[in-house]
Parts: sequence; structure tokens; C-alpha cells
Amino acid sequence: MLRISIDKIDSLFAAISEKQALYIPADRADGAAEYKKYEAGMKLSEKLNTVRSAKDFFFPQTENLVEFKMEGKKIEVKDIRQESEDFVIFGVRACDARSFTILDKVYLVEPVDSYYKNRRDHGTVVTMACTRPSETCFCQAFGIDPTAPEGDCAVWSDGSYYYFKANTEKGQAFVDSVSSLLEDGDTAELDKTVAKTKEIMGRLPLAKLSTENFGGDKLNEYFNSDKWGELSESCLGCGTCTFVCPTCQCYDIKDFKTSDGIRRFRCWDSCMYSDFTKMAHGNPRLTQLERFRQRFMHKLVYFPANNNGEFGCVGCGRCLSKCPISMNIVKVMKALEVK
Amino acid sequence: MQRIGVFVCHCGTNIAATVDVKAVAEALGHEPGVVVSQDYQYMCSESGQNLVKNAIKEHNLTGVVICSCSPRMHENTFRKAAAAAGLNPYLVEIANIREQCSWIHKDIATATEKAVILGRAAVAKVHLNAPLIAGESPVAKRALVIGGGIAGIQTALDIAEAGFDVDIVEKNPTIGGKMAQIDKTFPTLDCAACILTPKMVEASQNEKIHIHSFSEVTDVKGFVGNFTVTIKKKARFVDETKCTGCGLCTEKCPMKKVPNEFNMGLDNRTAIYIPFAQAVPKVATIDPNYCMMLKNGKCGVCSKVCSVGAIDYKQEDRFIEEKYGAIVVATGFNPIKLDKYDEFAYNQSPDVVTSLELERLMNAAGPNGGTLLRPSDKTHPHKIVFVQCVGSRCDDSKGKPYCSKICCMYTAKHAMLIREKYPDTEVYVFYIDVRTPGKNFDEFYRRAVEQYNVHYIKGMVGKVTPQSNGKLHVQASDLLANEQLHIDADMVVLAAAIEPDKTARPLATMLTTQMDTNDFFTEAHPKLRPVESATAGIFLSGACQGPKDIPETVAQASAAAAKAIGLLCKNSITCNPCVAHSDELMCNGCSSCEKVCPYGAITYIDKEFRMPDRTTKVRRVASVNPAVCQGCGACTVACPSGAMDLNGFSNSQIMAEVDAICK
Amino acid sequence: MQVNENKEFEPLIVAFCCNWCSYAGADLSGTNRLNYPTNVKIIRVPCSCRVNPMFILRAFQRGADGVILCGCHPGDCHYTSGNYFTRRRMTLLFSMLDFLGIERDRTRVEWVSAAEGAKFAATMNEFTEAVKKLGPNRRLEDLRCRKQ
Amino acid sequence: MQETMINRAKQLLADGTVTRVIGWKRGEFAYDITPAVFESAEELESDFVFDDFTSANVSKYLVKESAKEGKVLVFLKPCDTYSLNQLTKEHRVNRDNIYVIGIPGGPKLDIEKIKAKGISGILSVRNEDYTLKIETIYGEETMPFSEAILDKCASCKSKKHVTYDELIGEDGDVLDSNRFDMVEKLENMTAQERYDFWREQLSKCIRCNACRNVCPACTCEKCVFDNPNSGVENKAASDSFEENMFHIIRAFHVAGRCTDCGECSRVCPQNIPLHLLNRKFIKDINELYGAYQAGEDTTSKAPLTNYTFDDCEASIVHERGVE
Repeated sequence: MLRISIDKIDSLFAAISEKQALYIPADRADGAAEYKKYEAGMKLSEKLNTVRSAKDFFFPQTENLVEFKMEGKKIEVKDIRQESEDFVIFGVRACDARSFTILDKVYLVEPVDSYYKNRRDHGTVVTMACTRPSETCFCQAFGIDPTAPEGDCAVWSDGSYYYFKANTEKGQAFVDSVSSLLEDGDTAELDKTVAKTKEIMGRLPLAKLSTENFGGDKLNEYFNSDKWGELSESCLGCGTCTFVCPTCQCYDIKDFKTSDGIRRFRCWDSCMYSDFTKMAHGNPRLTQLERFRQRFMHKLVYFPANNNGEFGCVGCGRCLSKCPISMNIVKVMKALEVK
Repeated sequence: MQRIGVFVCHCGTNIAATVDVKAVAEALGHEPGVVVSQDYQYMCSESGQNLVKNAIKEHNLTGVVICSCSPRMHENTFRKAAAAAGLNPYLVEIANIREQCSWIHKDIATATEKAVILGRAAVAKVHLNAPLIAGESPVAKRALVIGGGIAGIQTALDIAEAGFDVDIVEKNPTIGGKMAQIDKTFPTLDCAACILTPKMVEASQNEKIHIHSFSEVTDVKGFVGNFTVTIKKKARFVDETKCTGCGLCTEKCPMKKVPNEFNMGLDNRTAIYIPFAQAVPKVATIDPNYCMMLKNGKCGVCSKVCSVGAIDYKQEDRFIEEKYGAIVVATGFNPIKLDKYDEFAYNQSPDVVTSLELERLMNAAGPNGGTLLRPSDKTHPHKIVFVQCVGSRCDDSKGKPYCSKICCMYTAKHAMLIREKYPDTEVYVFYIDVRTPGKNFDEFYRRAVEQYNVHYIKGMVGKVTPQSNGKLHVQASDLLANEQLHIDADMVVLAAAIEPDKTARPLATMLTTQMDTNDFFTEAHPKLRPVESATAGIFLSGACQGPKDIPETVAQASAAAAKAIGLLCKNSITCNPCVAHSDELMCNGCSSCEKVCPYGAITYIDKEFRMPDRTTKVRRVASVNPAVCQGCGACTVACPSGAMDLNGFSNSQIMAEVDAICK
Repeated sequence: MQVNENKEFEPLIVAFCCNWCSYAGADLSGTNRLNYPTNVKIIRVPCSCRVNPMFILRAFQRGADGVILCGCHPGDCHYTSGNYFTRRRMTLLFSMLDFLGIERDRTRVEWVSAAEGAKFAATMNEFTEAVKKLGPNRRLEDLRCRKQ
Repeated sequence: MQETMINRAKQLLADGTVTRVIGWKRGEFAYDITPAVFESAEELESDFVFDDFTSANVSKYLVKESAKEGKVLVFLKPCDTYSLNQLTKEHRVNRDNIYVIGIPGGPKLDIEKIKAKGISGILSVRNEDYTLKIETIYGEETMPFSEAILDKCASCKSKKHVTYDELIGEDGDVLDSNRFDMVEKLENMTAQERYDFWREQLSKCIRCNACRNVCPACTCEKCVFDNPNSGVENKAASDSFEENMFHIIRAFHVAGRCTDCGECSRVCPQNIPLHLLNRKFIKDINELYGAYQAGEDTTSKAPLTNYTFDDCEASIVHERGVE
């Protein structure tokens, strides 16, 4: 398998970033990791994951759509879309990698979201297998193998080497572009690491979490469950879970009056917000209970109902660690579950 | 869709000389919503106004922007013109391109550019203007005067004279106030009682005037034209309607050792008493702190001797409620307590007295029947030292920072009277400055010095020490001669600073009027509105607003009356429609707005709301009384949720102006 | 912000003036033909206490380089106490802007009475100069509003 | 302590004094505790928890809960009682409908600080004589208790309960805290340094509104940031200005009302030290207008709805400190 010694990774990053923009998870001053544009000297984070998910690369928090100019009754519309430049995201975990598949199901079906597609076409996802999963991890519940991540190209580490395997044509092109830096090597050490990780996966506190009692056909079982009141009673109605979530894909479209016109942009929205999907007649979901229910029903019931049983969650665990009141999808699943 | 008309005024050459008015009209014509944009020589002239009126009718305008002089000049002119053409007057905005543009700039290009921007801001604002209708609120035809001293009496007489009912609330058993205690008045030296008591009688006999003596205001609700006031009539244990004021009870009362407050505690009265012979109403009052009958049920002499059966030991405080259109505050003043002034030995020697005590000592109705005697040994004093500014013009916390204003003159009066009556008595006056601005005041003071040989010494008394021989050793400095003086005086008279009555502060809270740090009521404007408080419908009379002598007090009392009459003459008041209003759906009921409102215009009501989940919830929300609100907007910023907004200057209007200017 | 042909930086100054004192003071400086730069654009408010911090931030967002707030002298407020609240609010707001590293000289409160036409003009001259020295507002600008 | 609290809550439920109890509910792990309303002895028995991680300030829930029928029991730490007082003062809660049991305050632990040490796969956390024994999937780890204390507890202002109906444990005192140290440090930087500091911090903001929604001073029926008519409504931090605007306005709206409970910084998913903005206002207010602590009582006039004739002028900002 093609590999590079860990201490040479800088040269690999340098080589990539020479040709296109490279983003890697790096540690911030406060200790948390976030994706940053690679610059010489930047170190790859050893954190399990970034606070914000990798969805930002394809579905950024805000994105300009179009601009208008008005003079009297004349309205001039300006298309401000620009073709993205090629870029590489390195070090995406298996959970986030799967989230792209979920976002694709929303944005790449007809009518195709050209803004999203543009970014998706130009981005190469290089994933990184996990070796130190955390107690908040439950990707297994959604059939994700963190030791064999998806993405254009997968990377493994055994502590001494990074191993590369292309999963797609784009991934192959990526490997080819840096092949001069890679060498072939055996995977005995790596196999041990993977086996060990798999063993740890089995011992995680949430290893037994199962989705078998959820899915598109469970609307009636869960929609009117009396658990929702208790689960949502302390929900603050903030958007933390939504905004750190790699699969949440809702947005709002707003107009901003600039100095010489109007800029229409879209930005992330959260179904936890009281003005979410507010229409002329008012708001369809009037209470926090309804809004809270929406988010979890969407991930566990509505999304699979429309997508051949695929759930709208990848088990990354971000909401478990970031929710201000520690309410999350795992607690919801455990409370609701009707066997 | 808005249809806005823009009218650019040349103001002759005042504007047109530095601003290309045609270019301004042309540029503003392209602004969104503008359907007509014209310029004219003199927009405020009749033909100019007609131009606006015709355009309103012809184009069915929904808003008008006049680019002209300051709105302080002609805003009303154009509002009236708009109203005449059928457009709500509050849909007119003025862009000030004269005072704030053409007159201060010289370069035509930049001045024109700025004029366009100012016009654009006005257009942006007028887009958001809402038609406003001035409300009206009825006026109760009755006035309340709080305080029955000379200020209150004069105000009440004037208001009654104009034909309105007026109530006087006086906390003491009689009206008359401080002036009733004064012997002679400066600068004429006529007898205070001789000029005051006829007014007291006049007040009591005027059928429009209703005197609530021995009463206090306990609650004030409402607003200008429509106050509801609760008055506590304190129990005096004597039926006012029956008592004839014959005074037999006061003669027979066995409890004769009650300090007489009217004589500043210099002699005693009985437990049942009439403060002084000319009291109004002349009705006895029982002092429950001393009456044996009230204290332990043993006595009852007054009840036995009263031939009309006026004594009622079971009387209780009564509360009455009345509606008023206007309220005049006339709570007056008191001399400060001198406890903190040990250096003057006020608490050590009875021969150290305040000026007001001296008034009583010299008064024919006073404790000594008008003969000036030392309180200690009732001997005739031969040397008297007056100390000025005791507690006035003080920069420490002991006294007051202000000048009490009346002391210089009354001391000159005292000195003169003493020298006149007792030529063998030497009088020294220690002063910082002698302040005598007033008609015939300085002449009066000079008479004291030149004609009566009063020793005026610039300097402060350092210490007064009572001697074993009964003399008071006065140690002082003469600043002009630069020497220390030692005087063995028989009496020392302290010109104590005056301060507002203690009842004023809680009253101000009830009335939501402002006070300064010294607890004097603050007038609406120090120069132009000296007798109105900032709270509409509340007027200020006399020393409650600041130290005053009698002529000034009377002048202000009549002025306050005139203002009150002006209000009472109206059947209703037109309210300024540019007032605050609260969006109840957003209001948190947190009281922030209420706390910054200088007028007490905001109250809270519990209101029922339908909640999103179809339940109902009762919530506390702010409610602005448009008749009281003056439209300052303090509340709009205090409100965290933005529920409070101001008509005519709304958040969105001001932000639209900001946007237009910064475009 | 405007840049004129000589490329000299011309700051945009928004001045909030209370109706009773400062706006009248500004009128007086006009009546007396006392010059101050065209950079200053006045917005009339009933009282300085009507000025919400949001208005000031809005001005900076939309491209103002300096914001000045003028009101009656303390003690002279037409509404008796409005400017006292203004004083506290603006002191705290300006201190916060300073804390965030926004240049101090971009904001100011000045008490100008209706009689102080000369002071109004002098203040505006001085303030405009001070802001000019700072250059364009970059630390508190909204890039979306920057003029192309 | 937890036992005593549960027992007392059960008593008060049983004797009808209260109908509900607000406290904290056990989570999946050692630390993920959720504020909750308990309605029965059974619920209390099985789920009620009070330990080193029960740091959430539950006073804000009283806005909703005290408006309901029946009295509600709430357990408040000293810092939380300040929040309740402030809510009472602003008429946001019905104090008559609340039964407050004052309980001892922190220091509470910050799981983020433990995780920042690289400790992951956490199964349990025990405090043994101020050393944390942390059991993980990867074996046992230890770290000093003091290094895992929540920032808000490390700069605690008071151990005194300013309102309560009864106390469990001893009441403490107002502390001479070091809470303004960091504000002062920033004040002593140059404007450029301060600007850089705040840009770095605020650029992390994802406008999730957690700070606002957790804040016990932010109980507006409709927040200006959610109101399209307010002129400042926005959803996305799409420009540095919006982040600035949001945080400045929010801090200004709670100025003189913020009880410095520190929840804003605790819940921020991006670890932005938002409390420094509030503390800056508190420090300024103390220095310029006299010591004032929101929530200390329910009657005093808040600094921004009050004034004195000789308040300092706004120019004081220009005159002091480092440029």
C-alpha cells in the first residue's frame, strides 16, 4: 500500500498546497480543532474531530446567491456565482465523509443545487481513519466503519506511516498527483492498529446503540409519543446542535441591503429557531416541543422515509458534547425507542 | 406604493446661491417612490405653499419632503399646508438645506451633493412616516394647592379669582406657613401678620377655596388635566364643623407643658391648642402625644367645657379622593437643624438662637410679648452677634452648597429693629458677603450700617463659648482688618440655611416630578418655564423650587396660578402625537422604560395573551399614556426588546435616515 | 467614506442632534455662517436619549467613519433628564467599542446648547479632522456595504 | 448532598408545598447533565443528580415554570440566586410561586478542560481529594481538580445566596474575586492588540444563539435579533460586522442587568470568552457609577436607568488607559 512516513507529512502538504487550496484540521489556541487553510508549518491536529463539521466546505454558513440593483422601476439582476477553484480537504473523519453522501441526497437530486454542486465538483475529500474513538462516538449505529472511511481517498495511520487508498477517480487523481512522495510498503503494523481500533469500537459506551427501531415507517409510533414533552422541556431553542451537525442542511434565504443594491444570500437556519419556516400566515411549529420533535423526527424518520432508509445522522457525537443542556439524539433515541 | 413629492426651496438666493437647487430636485426625483420633484423661489410663500397643496391633490401624494430652511422655522407652516390639502400633517418631512447646508458651505458642488444626501434621508424617512392624529384629553376644572403658606394662599386666591374651585392641603392645623411666624418684613418693615392674616381670612371666606388643614396628600394618580389625588385628613379629635374656636378648652386643658412649635419651642402650649390667635381655620386640635385622655383615658376636661360638643376622642384619619386638572406645589422651606454646628454652642446655650427664633422673641405675640429678652435669664441683651451663612454656601456635607438668599436681608432687618428699639444694644454682623439684589434692598442694608450703626464685619465666627457669667464668648476673625476679635456677647443669632420641607421628596415621587440634589423641585426650564415642573400639569410656587423672599414667592405664586388657570380654562388638551407606544406582544414588562420616564407616563397593566399553543397567559405589559408622554424617547433605548418605539422618530425611520446618509 | 479626485480621504460623519439644543445650535452656526465641512450630516432626534446604540453601529456598518452625538448640556435637557441617561449609555458603549479595539476618536458626545453655534461649528471641524487622521473605518465596517 | 436534596424535595412534594422540582437530570455519561423538571418522588429517586458537573444555572426556567399553576421548588447555587433576583426585579418571574432551596455553589468541573488534556473515551470522573480519577476506554487518567474547574467558578464572585426560602448547608460570603483580571489585562493592551484578540475570538462565532438563549437576562418575548423590524435582525455571521454587532448589542442590552453567571461562555460551542464583554460593562459601571451587582437585591435602581448630576462624561473613555 502507498504510504508516507509521518515525519514527512509536511512535504506532502506543501506539495498539495502548491497546486490547490488545502484544508487540514489544526489546533486553535483554545485547544479545539478547526479546518484551516494550510500554510507552511501548520500541524495536523491530533484531535478526534473538529468543532465545526466538514460540511462547511460544500454548504457554507452563508453564501451569496444573487445581487439586485434598483433605479426607479428598473431592476438589474446580477448573477454573482463564480466557478470554485479546486481544493482538497484532508483528514475528514468517516462520519463527516458519510455526511456528504447525505447532503448529496438533498442537494444533488433534481433540481440540483448548482452552488453546492459547484463546490462538490471542485473539492477532493481525503479522509482519515479513526484510531482513538471517543465515548460520544456512535457512527457504528449508522453502519459507518471509522476504520474504513469513505471519501475520494482514504488515509490510515499506524503511528509511523500514513497509508493512502483512492476510492474514486478524483481520489486516484489526488494520489497520482502526490505519488512521487509516496512509497509502497507493507501494512502489517496498520492491520494491527485497525484491529485494535475495532476492538475499542466494541467497547464504546454507545456501541450497542441501534437504529433498528427507527426508520421511515415509524411516523405513527413516535410522532405523538408522550416523551417529547419531557425531552424538550429544557431545550433552549438555540442552534448549536444544528450548526455543529454535519448533516443538517436547512437554510434561510434573506436579502441584505448593501450600499448600492440588494444582496440575496442564504444562510444556515435551524429548525430549533422560533422563526424557522415562518410563512405569511405565521409559524407551522409554534412550540419548542414541536420544533424539537421536528429535528429528531427528521433525522430518524422523515429522512429515511424519503431516502431508502438512510438516516439523517452519522453519529459524529458533536451534539452530544456541544449542546448547552446536554440533550441529544442518543438520549432521544433511548427515550423514544419502542421495540 | 408610496407617492412622494419633493419640493426644493431656493429661499431667494439663500439656498440657491450655494446649492444647485435644480440639480437637487432632479436627483431626488430619481429616489424610490418620488413622483414629483420641483423647485421654487420661496416655498413658504403663499404661492409656494399652493404649489405643495396642488401637488398633493394632483398626484395624490402620500408623503411630502420640503428641502428648505430648518424645520424649527417652517415645519408647522408646511404641516398646516399639507393638512389643508387633505394630507396628514405628520407625513411631511423637512430637509434642512439652508442652516445646515447652504449657509455653512461655500463650494457649490459639495454643498449640492450634501443637499441631495439630506433630501434623500428625508425621503427615506417619509417612506416610513405614519399618519398621526393628535389625541385630546379632558380637563377637570379644579386645582389642588399643596401647602398653605403665603405661596399656596396666593396661588389659591388667584385661581379662585379666575372662577375655578381650588383645594388647599396644609399639613399643619392652620394655614399661614412661615410668614405667620415672622414679625416684620423687609425692606418695608411692615408687620407680617398685618398683611398675611387678611389673605388667610380671604382664603377661608372665598367659596371657591376649600381648605384641608391638618391634611396630607398620600397618593397621586393620573396625568395633566386628570389627576386623582387622595388626601389624608388627619384626626384632630375636634369636629371642625362644630368648633367655634372660642378657646375655652385651651384655657382649661390641664396639660400645659407642651413645647409650642409656633413659638419655636420657646414657650409652652396646652395639649389641645389653636396655634395662634389668627389661625385659619380657627379650630382646636388635640395633640395625641400629650393629651391625657387619648393617652390613658383619664381627663376629658375639654370635652366637658366644650359647649358645642366638638370634642371627639374617637376621631380617626379620613381619606378623601378628588379629581384635579392642575396641581400646584407650594411646600415651602424650613431652617436646617443646627445639631452639627457645635462651634456655635446652639445646643449648649439657650441664648444662641436661630433667626426664626429671634423673630418669635421679638414678636408681640411671641413668648415675651414683644420685648427682646435673653431666653436664659430674661434680661435685656446689650450685645448681640449675628452669624451669617450658617450652613449656607457650604462645601462640606454639614450644610448646603447654595445661598439661602433671604438671610442677608432679614439680618439687616433684625439688626435695624433692635437698634431702633434698644439703642443701647450693640449689634455685630459677621458675614462672608452681603447680598442685596432686589428693589430697595441695598438701600435698606446701607441704612442698617450708616443710620443704625450696625457693626458689619467681614469674617466668620470661629467659636462661641458660653461663659460662667452668662456671657457668650465669641471668637471671630475680621478678614478686612486681618485681626482676631473676641466679643463677650449676650446673645448670638444664627442665620441658619433654609432647606425644602421634608415632605417634598416623597411628594415629588408621587407627582413624578424632578428634584435637584438639594430636594428643591426642578422647574421645566430655568429661564423660560420657571413655574412649571417638567411634568405637565404640575406647577411650582414659592420656596419649594428654591430659596425665595416674600415678594418673589408671591410673584411666583401668581405666576403658577396663571399657568394653572391657563390649563383649567381649556376643556381639553391637545396631545403631541409624537409620543412613545409599546408593542404589547414584544413587551417584557420589565419596568426599564418606566424607570427612565421623567413624566411617569408609563404604567403597567396585566393583559391576557393567546399563546402559540392556544392557551392564554396573563402578562404584565407597559402602557404609555399619550397625554402625559412628551416624546423624549428615553424609554425606547431602555427597552431591550425594542417593544417601545416613538411616533415620528421610530427606530426604523432613524435607521432609514442613517442608511440614506451613509449610502 | 468618499475619496475625492485628489484621493484625499473624506470621512463620512453622522451627527445625531437633539431637537431642542444641538439642532438649534447647528441652525445658529448656519445663521452665523460659521463653516464646517460638508462631511457632517445631521440627523434630528427629539432628545439625545433617543439615540439607540444600534443607530450608531448601523451608521458604522453603512460606511460612516465617525459618529458624534450632540445634546443639551447636562441640567438643561428639555426633558429634564434625557441627556443624563445618554451620558451613561454612551460612556459605556464607547468604552465597549474601545475594549473591542475600535478607535476611540471615531465616537464622541458633545453638549451643545442652542446658543452655541460657534461651538457646534468648532466641534464639527475638530471632529472631522480627528476622524480624517484615523483614516477610513475598517475595524467596524461591513464589507458588504463597502462601496465598490 | 444529593441525598439530602432528594429527600427534602420529596418531603416538599409530599406535603403539597410544591408540585414540581427543578433540578438536574443524569445523562448518558458522567458529565452530560440536563436541567429538568421532576414531578414525582420516583423521578427524583432515579434521575436527580447533584455533583461536580451540575453547573447549569436553572433560574431561567423559572420564567416559564413560575407562570404555571402550583408552586415550583428550585435548587439554586449562590450565583443562580442572583439571576433569580434579577428576574424578580424585572417582573419576569412570579417569586411567590417559587420555593428556593439554596445549595452550596461550585467549583464545578468543565468537561472541555478535561478533554483538552487529550483525555478521551471518558467513562467516569471521580474526585478523590482534589485529584480527578478519570476512567476511560483507554485506561485510567488523573489530573488535578483545580485544572478542570469551570472558568466561571474559578472567578466566583459570591458564595452568598441573595434569595432563598431555605438553605441546605451553610451560606457563604461575597468574595473578593479576581474576576476582572482578564478584562484589565485586555484594557492594558493596545487598541490593535485588543482588536486582534476580539477578531480572533469573535470570528469563531457560528451565531448559534446558545449564549443568548441560555442567558437569564435574555428573556425577551421577542429578541431584536429575531425581529425583522428591529433593523439588526440577522441569522448568519456572514461578515465580521455582524458578529461584532450581535455581541456588542447583546452585551449592551444586558449591561447593568447581567449577574455575571458565566453561562454564556460555558455554553459557547466555540469557547469564545463572551463573559469578558459583560464583565467589561460591570467593571466600568463599578468604576464610573459606584459598585453595583445586578441581582444583589430586587429594588435598587439599575445603573442604566439611573444617573447622577455629576456622572463622568463619555470623553473619559478617550482620556484613560492605553490607546
